[in-house]
Amino acid sequence: MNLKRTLRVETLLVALLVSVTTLVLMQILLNLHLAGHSLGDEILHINAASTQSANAVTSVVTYFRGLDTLGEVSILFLSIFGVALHMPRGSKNLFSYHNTLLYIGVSILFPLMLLFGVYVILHGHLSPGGGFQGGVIIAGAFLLRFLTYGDHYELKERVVSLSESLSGAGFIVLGLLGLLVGDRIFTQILPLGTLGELLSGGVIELIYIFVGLKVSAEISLLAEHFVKAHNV
Amino acid sequence: MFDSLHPLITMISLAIFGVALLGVLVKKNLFKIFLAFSVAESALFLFFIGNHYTPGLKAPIAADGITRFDPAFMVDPLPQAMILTTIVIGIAVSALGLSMVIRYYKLTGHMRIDKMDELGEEQ
Amino acid sequence: MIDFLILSILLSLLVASIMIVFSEDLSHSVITYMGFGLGSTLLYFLFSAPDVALTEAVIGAGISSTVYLVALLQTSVHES
Amino acid sequence: MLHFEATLLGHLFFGLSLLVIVALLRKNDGLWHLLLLGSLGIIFYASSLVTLFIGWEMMGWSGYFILSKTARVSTLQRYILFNLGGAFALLGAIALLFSFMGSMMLCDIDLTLLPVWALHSVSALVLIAVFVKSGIIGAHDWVVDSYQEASPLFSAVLSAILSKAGIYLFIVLLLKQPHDERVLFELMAWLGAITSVVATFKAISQDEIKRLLAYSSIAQLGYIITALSLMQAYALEAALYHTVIHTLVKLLLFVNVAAIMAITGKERFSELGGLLYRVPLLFVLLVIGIIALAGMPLLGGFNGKFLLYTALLEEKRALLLATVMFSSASAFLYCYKLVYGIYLGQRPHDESPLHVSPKSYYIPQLLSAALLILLGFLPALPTPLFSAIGVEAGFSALEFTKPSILNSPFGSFNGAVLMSAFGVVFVLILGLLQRVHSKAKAAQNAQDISYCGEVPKAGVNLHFGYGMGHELGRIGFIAFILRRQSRRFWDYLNLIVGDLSILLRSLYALGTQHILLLSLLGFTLLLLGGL
Amino acid sequence: MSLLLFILLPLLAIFLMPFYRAYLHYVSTVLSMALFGLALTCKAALPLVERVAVDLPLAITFELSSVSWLLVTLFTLSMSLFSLYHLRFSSNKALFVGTNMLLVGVIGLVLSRDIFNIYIFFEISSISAYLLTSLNQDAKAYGGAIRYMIIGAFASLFFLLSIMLIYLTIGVLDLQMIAQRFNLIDEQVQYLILLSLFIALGIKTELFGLNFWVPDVYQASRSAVSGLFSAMLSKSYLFLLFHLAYLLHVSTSQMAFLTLVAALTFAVAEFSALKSRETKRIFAFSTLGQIGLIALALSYGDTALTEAALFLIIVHALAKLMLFLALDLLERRLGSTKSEIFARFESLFLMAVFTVGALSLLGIPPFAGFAAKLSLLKGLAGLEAYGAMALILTVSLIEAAYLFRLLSGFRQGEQKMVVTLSPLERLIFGVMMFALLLLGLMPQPLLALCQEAAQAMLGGYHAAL
Repeated sequence: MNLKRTLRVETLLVALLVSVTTLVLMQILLNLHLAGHSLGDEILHINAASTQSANAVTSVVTYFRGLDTLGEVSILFLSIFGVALHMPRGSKNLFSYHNTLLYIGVSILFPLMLLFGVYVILHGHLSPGGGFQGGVIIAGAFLLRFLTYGDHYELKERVVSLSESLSGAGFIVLGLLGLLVGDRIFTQILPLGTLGELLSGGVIELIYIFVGLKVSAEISLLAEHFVKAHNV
Repeated sequence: MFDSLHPLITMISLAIFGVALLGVLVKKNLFKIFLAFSVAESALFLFFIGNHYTPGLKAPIAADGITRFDPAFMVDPLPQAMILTTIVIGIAVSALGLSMVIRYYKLTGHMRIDKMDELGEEQ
Repeated sequence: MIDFLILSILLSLLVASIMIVFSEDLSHSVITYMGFGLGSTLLYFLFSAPDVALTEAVIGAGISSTVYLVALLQTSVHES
Repeated sequence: MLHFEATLLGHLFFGLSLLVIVALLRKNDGLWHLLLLGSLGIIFYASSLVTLFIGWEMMGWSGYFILSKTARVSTLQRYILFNLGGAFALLGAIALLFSFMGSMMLCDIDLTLLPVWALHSVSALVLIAVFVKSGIIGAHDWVVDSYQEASPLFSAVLSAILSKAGIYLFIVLLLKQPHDERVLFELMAWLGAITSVVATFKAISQDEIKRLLAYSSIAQLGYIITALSLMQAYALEAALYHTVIHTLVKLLLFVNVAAIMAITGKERFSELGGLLYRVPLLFVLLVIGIIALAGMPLLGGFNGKFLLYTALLEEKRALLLATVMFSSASAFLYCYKLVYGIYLGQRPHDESPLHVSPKSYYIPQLLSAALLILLGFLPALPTPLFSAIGVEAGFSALEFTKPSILNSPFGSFNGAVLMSAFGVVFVLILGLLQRVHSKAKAAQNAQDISYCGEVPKAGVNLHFGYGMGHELGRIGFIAFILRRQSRRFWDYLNLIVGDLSILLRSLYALGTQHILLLSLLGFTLLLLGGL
Repeated sequence: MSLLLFILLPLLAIFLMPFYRAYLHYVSTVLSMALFGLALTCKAALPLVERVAVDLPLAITFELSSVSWLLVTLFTLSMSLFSLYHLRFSSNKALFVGTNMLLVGVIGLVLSRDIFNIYIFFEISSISAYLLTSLNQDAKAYGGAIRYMIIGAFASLFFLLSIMLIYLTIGVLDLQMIAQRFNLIDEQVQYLILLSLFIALGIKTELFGLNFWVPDVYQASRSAVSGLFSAMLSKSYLFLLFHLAYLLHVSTSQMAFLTLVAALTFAVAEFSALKSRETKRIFAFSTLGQIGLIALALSYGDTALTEAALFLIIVHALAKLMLFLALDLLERRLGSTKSEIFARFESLFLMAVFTVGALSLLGIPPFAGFAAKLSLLKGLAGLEAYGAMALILTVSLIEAAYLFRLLSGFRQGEQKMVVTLSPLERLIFGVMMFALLLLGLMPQPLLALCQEAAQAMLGGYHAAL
């Protein structure tokens, strides 16, 4: 490290400011009185009754605050749309190794990862994980293929965009169905089932499937656009 | 051994936040700046999740013999859900930002924030 | 015991953050950032937040790595 | 939003506007002129402050768009900034009034209810609007350039009508002042008087005809402002009378000059001269105009001044009277320059062909000349209207027995008799001139007509009108006046504001990290300050 | 009928994009007009409150009060005009996604009553704004977008910090409930939360000290997009900032601080525009100035002034959108946005558009800006805030100087390019000009709506003072 360059006067002044800020923040936050009773406690109380989902975080993400998740998915969509716009897909893959060992390894790993991803999605209401995590795992499987298969492998654009589009629409339609069937948007419209079983949690399962599908499509697309970046 | 973990978590995560903020303010490389933002966000997450954790409390998941949801022995699920959402948003923003930086680099040949002078009165 | 574990991970995260921000070589920063992600995954897990931990893990493995490394490949490794 | 009410005052002002604008209406600017007329109608018939302000602003910007066809950008900027400055001052006064009166209606306004500071503020703000519109010295910068660069006919509108809106505004808003709080109006009286003196000398030293007329217009409005500031029955009578006369005179003069410019294509005294025998009718009309302008005891022009002097005498303002009389007397000089520079003397050497002036130029001139002559014969003819307006404003009614006699506590004169005598003399002089013309011969070189020690150069058109006013620069205090230019102050202000702007603008050129740094600094300081 | 339709319908349209790729401009137009119609039909049922999925305290609450109705109507109207203007161009995916997401974001910002949900919409609107800024895909656009993004990320850090503190100390996310328990928590933390919110929202609201990036971003974006930023984005944050301020009952001195900041925003921005030669930057400065003016009015927490401010929001959004759209038209034909272009085109209609827009911005009768400025001044006079009145009038003169300098460009220049407008463009601009004139001559109906909205917006704030 070149000390002279790193420790310029300006840098030192900024460091002083930042440390003052941090210290003041610390001084306030160290004496923080946490709320005795919070929304989360409320959720834990009614979770079993209203969702029958074994994973309380999942019920929050998909049911109590399903709208936030819809927003999150939209943001992901938006930024990956932006990535696709700014980095148009080229034909050349950045990683072209032609390594047979890797090739075989990935061929074996790919279905396993897909399966694992589907498992994580489907068990989102029972164990840690869910649509988002599972979706990324599935996309990871495709990423591995990009890394090994070189220029030849590409996603079928139509399939990706359709699954992305339909899953997003499905999420919204599910929300709107709540208005038609129940009395408000994003409400439970399916039987809740029993806590701890695969088919429980009502709409939670469905929402996570949609989210998983959408996230996997989007992240795969992101991976493809980054890996096959067109040289402008 | 400590009264509570919270002061430590608060102090160290704020320190990380400060370091990241310093990076945002003094580093001239756009890539570095986006990295620093990610670190700053992570520091906030650690602060938030850490402050909602009390040793001994379990994850809010009914499994492994736990069948009843009770705030007395489970941590608050809401912050976790919030952070989950925020992490995704954070990475989405970073990806978009980096794609812009890459494109900008290809257009101009640099990615230094102090050399970005395309805009202004004279242009 | 768990307190010490948390404390040591936190401290190493602090060190990692300093390295991320102040290393001159961008590839060092990125690799350290991945380590940072790993550390925070562990921490989330210790904080009884397995969902967040899983998310952080898959993001670190699946997205961050791709995005940051490709960005490095496409631009320049050195800071200036 | 719009509330209207018909008042005598409104009728008077709107009647004048209608006269001027209809007389000057042309096809190519018709729409804008009608908009202008409409906005004047809104002003003069408004019964609420908001309505009045709407008309005021519309007048400002419709004038801008007419002016924008001929004027330079800097002139346009000056026009709109001064006018908007006045308008915003008026808006401030309106808001202030509203905060105390709780009503926007003109009839609800009672200045006596205001606390002293508010009264002074309102008065000052309204006075700014009035001064800007009438071009009182200091705020006159826009007037001269705009008049000069406007199309000749629009200059007539500007001078004859738009400058009077300020007078109307004053009468409507400020005339009913509580008696003991009139400090500001002492200042106003003197500003008016000084304006008339300064503008008169400035007018004399101008070479462009329209600039001369512009300064003359400023000087005349100075009299009106002085009259208004006295807030007294005779003074109001004088102000209104002078307003009418000035409207007619400026209509006549500007159209006359417009005709000359249409005929010759020139607009400087140094390029004109000797047009008497080419366009004798224009000459006669101009003479009528300047007689009225100079306030010689005939042709209506004197009547307003007579009432003003009366008012000043009644108020025992000797010094003010002296100043007004001084400037009134000096006004003869530029009137003389106007006649001589254009019509008398000798045609310039580089004689370019003359165009035929369109007949339409004669109609407004004849009209206003006829009215001026009528007012000369019957000076007290409009006084019942003015008195009625005065009564509306709360002054005692003034008695005028016969239309032909204008009387005051200090004397009276019979217009009919005077005019008859004057008519005879005028015809005699005209005849004499006709005689002289047949014996006149052209000067062979410049030396023939130069004296006073001036050394003429070849190629310079020398006659009495040319260069007149230069010599004023040698008289101490007049030279002092002529050297002062408020423009320098405004230009300096412009410069300062521009520099400030560029300085402040550099904030918006800050680098990204500096912006973040500032935000963080703010955050930290506020955090430290608030704890 | 559900309030979420305002959010779900555009999102649905965006997600289903692959099915009508070639007709996006039509979809956008129909959608925004449908939403506008939907907003109009909601008027009778105000105020509407809707809770998503469950009941309080867990639910995310959406509220269509008179004030958010006013803003939603404004946003959908602006969006309709924007998409109508773009009907002439071919279907553009990026524009479609960006603008509709922006619409989702700003509508969400004014409807949502849940702080974390607001954060989501905060991010949606920011990211779509970054995307829209980079639409031109040249170095300029990316320079602006990256700059915007860094500053936006900074703002979102502070927003996150405040949300976390709120949840840590109060334990709820619903705004109403936060407001109820806000003064029970430690004063230092209260102050820290308010300050972080101020930094985060102040950056987005473009207040002085936090707004130095704005002209660059406007300059980097397409003119029409800048119009949307000006009409929708900054307005939604203005609402949010002051809604929170009223709701959390900030103290009188803190409100006075906001007044000061707003006055500085107004004065400094207007001064800075004076010598600028780049029309987009000039309009950006003017937007900043107007935002300062609106914030100034809102910072008094007075019904009459809030009414005036809401009126000004609407009028300014319309006028600025019109100006920016007209500038976009010129930019497409002449390839530049320097102020010299005003001397290089010939079109009576466009000249009228610019004139009406500028006069309305200036608050010159008979255009709508005057009615706004008048009610603003009346309100200030009612509060005896004479200093603010003097400031507004003085600075307006500066504003006049640069706007009229732009307008005076019309009459210079020799070789002029004749710009013809299509009938649709004439219709759009004609309607906007007519609206500005009509609102100027007959402001009472809208003012009445604004008054209702002002009472809804202030809520119980008055009682606290």
